[in-house]
Amino acid sequence: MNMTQLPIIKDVYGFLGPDLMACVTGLLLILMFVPLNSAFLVWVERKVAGHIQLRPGPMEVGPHGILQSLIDAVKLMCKEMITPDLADKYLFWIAPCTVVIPAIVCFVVIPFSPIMQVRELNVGILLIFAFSSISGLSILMGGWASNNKYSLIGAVRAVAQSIAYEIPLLLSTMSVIIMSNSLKMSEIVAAQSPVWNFVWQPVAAIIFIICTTAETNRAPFDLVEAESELVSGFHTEYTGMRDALFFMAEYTAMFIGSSMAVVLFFGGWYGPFFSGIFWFVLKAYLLVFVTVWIRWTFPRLRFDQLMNFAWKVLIPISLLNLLVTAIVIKVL
Amino acid sequence: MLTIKTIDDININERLYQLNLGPQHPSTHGVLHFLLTLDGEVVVKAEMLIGYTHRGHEKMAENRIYEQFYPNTARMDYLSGMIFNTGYCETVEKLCGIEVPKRAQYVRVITSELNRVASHLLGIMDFVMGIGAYTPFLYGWDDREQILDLLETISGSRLTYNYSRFGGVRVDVDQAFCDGARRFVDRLRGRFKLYKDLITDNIIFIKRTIGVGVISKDVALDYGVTGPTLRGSGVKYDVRKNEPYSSYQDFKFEIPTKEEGDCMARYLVRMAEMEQSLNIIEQALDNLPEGPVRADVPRFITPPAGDCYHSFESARGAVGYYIVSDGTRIPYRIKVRAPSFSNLFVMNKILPGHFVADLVAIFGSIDVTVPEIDR
Amino acid sequence: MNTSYGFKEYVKDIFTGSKSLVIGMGVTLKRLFQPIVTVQYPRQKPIMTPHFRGHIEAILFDDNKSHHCVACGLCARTCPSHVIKVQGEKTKAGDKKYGKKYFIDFTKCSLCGLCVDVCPEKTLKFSNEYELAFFSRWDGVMDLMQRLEERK
Amino acid sequence: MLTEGQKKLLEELKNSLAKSVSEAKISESDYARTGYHLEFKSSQTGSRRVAKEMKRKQFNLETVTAVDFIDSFEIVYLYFNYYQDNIRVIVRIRVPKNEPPFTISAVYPEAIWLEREVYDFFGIRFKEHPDLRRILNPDDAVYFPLLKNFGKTKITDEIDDMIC
Repeated sequence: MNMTQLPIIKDVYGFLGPDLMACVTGLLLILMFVPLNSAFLVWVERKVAGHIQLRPGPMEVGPHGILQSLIDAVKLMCKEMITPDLADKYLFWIAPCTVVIPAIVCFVVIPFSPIMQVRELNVGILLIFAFSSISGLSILMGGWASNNKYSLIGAVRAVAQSIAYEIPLLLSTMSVIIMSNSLKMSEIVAAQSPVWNFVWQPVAAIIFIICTTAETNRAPFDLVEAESELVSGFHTEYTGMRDALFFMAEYTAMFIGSSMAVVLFFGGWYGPFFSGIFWFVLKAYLLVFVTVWIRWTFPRLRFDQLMNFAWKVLIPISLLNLLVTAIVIKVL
Repeated sequence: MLTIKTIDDININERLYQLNLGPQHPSTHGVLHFLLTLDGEVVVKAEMLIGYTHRGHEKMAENRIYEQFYPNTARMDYLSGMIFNTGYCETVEKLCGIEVPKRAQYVRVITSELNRVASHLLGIMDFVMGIGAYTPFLYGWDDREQILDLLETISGSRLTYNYSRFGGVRVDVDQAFCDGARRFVDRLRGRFKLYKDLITDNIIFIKRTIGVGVISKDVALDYGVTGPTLRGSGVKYDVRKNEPYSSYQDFKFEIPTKEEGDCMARYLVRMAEMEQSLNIIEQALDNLPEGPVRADVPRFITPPAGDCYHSFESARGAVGYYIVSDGTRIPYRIKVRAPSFSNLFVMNKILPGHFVADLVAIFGSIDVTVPEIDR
Repeated sequence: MNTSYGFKEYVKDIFTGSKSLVIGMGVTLKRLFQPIVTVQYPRQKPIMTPHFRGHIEAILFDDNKSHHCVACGLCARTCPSHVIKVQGEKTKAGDKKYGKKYFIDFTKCSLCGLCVDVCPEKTLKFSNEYELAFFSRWDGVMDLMQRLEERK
Repeated sequence: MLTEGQKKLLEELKNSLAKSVSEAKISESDYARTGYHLEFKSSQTGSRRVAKEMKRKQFNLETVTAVDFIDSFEIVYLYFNYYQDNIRVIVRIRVPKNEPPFTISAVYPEAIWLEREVYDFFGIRFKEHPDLRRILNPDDAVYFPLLKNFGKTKITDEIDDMIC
């Protein structure tokens, strides 16, 4: 049955037009997908960590503990949200709210398949970079407002880190954009129909993955919440659902970073036999698995080494890569 | 007009702030309190506040007979309880002039070395976890678990063994234990490659540890540092070689030393020491003499009046028991020289100028146990 | 940190570093597919070794179908935590004393095993029980003689 | 059992120690029984002079402790030389309860904490100590736990009588 034949929907449809209708349904889907996805990723993380460490991970709730993170979410919702006495109350309250905004907004432009994209923007990549920078702001707000020295150190580290790593991130993205000549997500994917960009741009891809790991504050770049130094960094003072929101934002950012990498380097929805969405989600989750795998293998860098790594290794290499790409494209 | 301030014009005290690292903090194993004065993230001054787990073992000793003080010794350093127990027994035996059967001495060596390996594994893995790698930590615990299982089969306990007794050991070892120990030696030898791949060669680990927390030879000697920390600074001192006790003179083993004195050197010394311990265990198992495991000692010991100092090597350094006896069943005074106490104090000297993140690494590489410091 | 850090070292560091990281990731990936080593405790129960030190227990001897305790009180005296109380009784005048009640406050016991060592009649042993959680502190106070009766 | 080097070093030590602290009593002791080779006894003075002498001879401070003999304290310093000959020297300084000795922390920095510990438990205020505060006990404690009369009540005396 065609949806538009129902009278009420027909009215709304006629009034708002097909475009906005798609936006509303898409946003609702995103709002459903974001928490479930992060719950699933928490479970994946714990499972992978467990099996790497030769233990089973969560096993109690549901088959192989798959419902564990949902139960955890229920527990977190029941917990009291403590605001420290000397904290800046408003900023302390706003920070976890703002941190989820980029997590939701960025999904709007991600092309899961040729048809499954909420909104096609011709500056899609720019939008994602712009909004994901907000998370740095909210981390700073949360850390500052907590009025805790550990939180403050964590927040300051977060800002320095996100500034440093955004440069090689953008530079490595730049070389792909030069190749595909567009900022539109779907066109970038379409440009790699026979051969993935990864084949032409392996260096940029590796730099991109390293930088997204750093941008999302994952180990070995998790200095923001380095638990052996800073207890838990910027969210030391957060409890209950506010803490969970930070977690949700982190895991969603991880997924967004992986999907970006899939779009830019790993051929988006292209793949044999199955539909586009299957391949896209599979590739994204594989990349998420790689970040989880990295986290449970390596030690953490020290802060000055982290900065050195960004400025002395990643930025020169990505600049060089960009230069070579530009020359090659010009010459060919 | 813009006046440019030089570094000297800035009042440094305005920029400093204090940070309480501990007493409850994930990386101060146990309850240790660092009061740090920081400039940004760089430590300017560090002060260690200890005593949160002070239980008054030395006072307790003055109110109980020699046998009753025995379980306390393992509670001081819970990670090398076997060594502490054995050392206490040896001190009292020295004081009373009790001759311990050869087999008991060998069994003590085997169990002590197993305990040392367990303690080193935990120390190294805690250090690595402080740097941020969580997985090697659990691999190390997997190996350590084998030792604990092994020691449980003879002593019946996993941490506070209470296995040695005055004049020998409580239970004789059986064939199953010897086989298990041999299996463990083979297993751990095979695992060193894993640790090399995962930790020693890792570029992040190398960058985090080389040149960090350098304890020079002179500083180490002045501050009374002992154990792997001292050997990491290039001093060849091991009580097992210098003053052999409990038949350590019968075994061939090396004292690994490193000249650098940084975190990496201490880590490598511990790794090499584990290999040497495995050698000792193997030799002791090969030459395990027959005979009784316990000398004939009275039920309650009454040492002659006098005093006695006995030094032995725990996993953290040279421990000393100084016992003053007044000829009764109750010791007049027992003083424990805790190696961690001196090893920790040296951090006062070397911390300034390092990052907070380095503090965790240095603290992990020195490997102290807080209950031993606090006693 | 290192002042003499030339371009050669810089390039070399990048390559050896990446190689070491890849090796490390290989190690963990291999472990990912290995069987787990932990014991799933409430479902799988470990078997205790014969020397396991639980709380103490009176031994049931075959010759008199009971324990050999003579209530000498050595165990009570040697206990570092003073948690043992023994009460003896004589069956009839002039007969040997035997232990009627033997209380141990297990919550304060430090499991040193000195009482087992010191017992002249060798009537004490360690039990093999390890699930020793109680709902109240008084549940930790147990009468060994009564437990012996129950075991008979 | 003593090697040649040990004998030589012991002789040297005896001479130099006797020279620096004239009123002291120096005697060799049975290492196998007591764990130290040389015993140095003095009343009241000489801790710093001995420490300097020991430092010159490349000895290391193992520990500093005190024993409370009701009427006086005995401060015990243990020195050990592991560079060459494995000689352990025990230095006992008898001091009256009201007259503490000088600190040796200027010679051996390790002694800063060790003497703090001795102060913490015995109330011996080392003269010229740079940082004499409580270390293991609470900062506001008013007692010195390892004094023999601390915590003695009728009941503890009875228990002592019972177990002795």
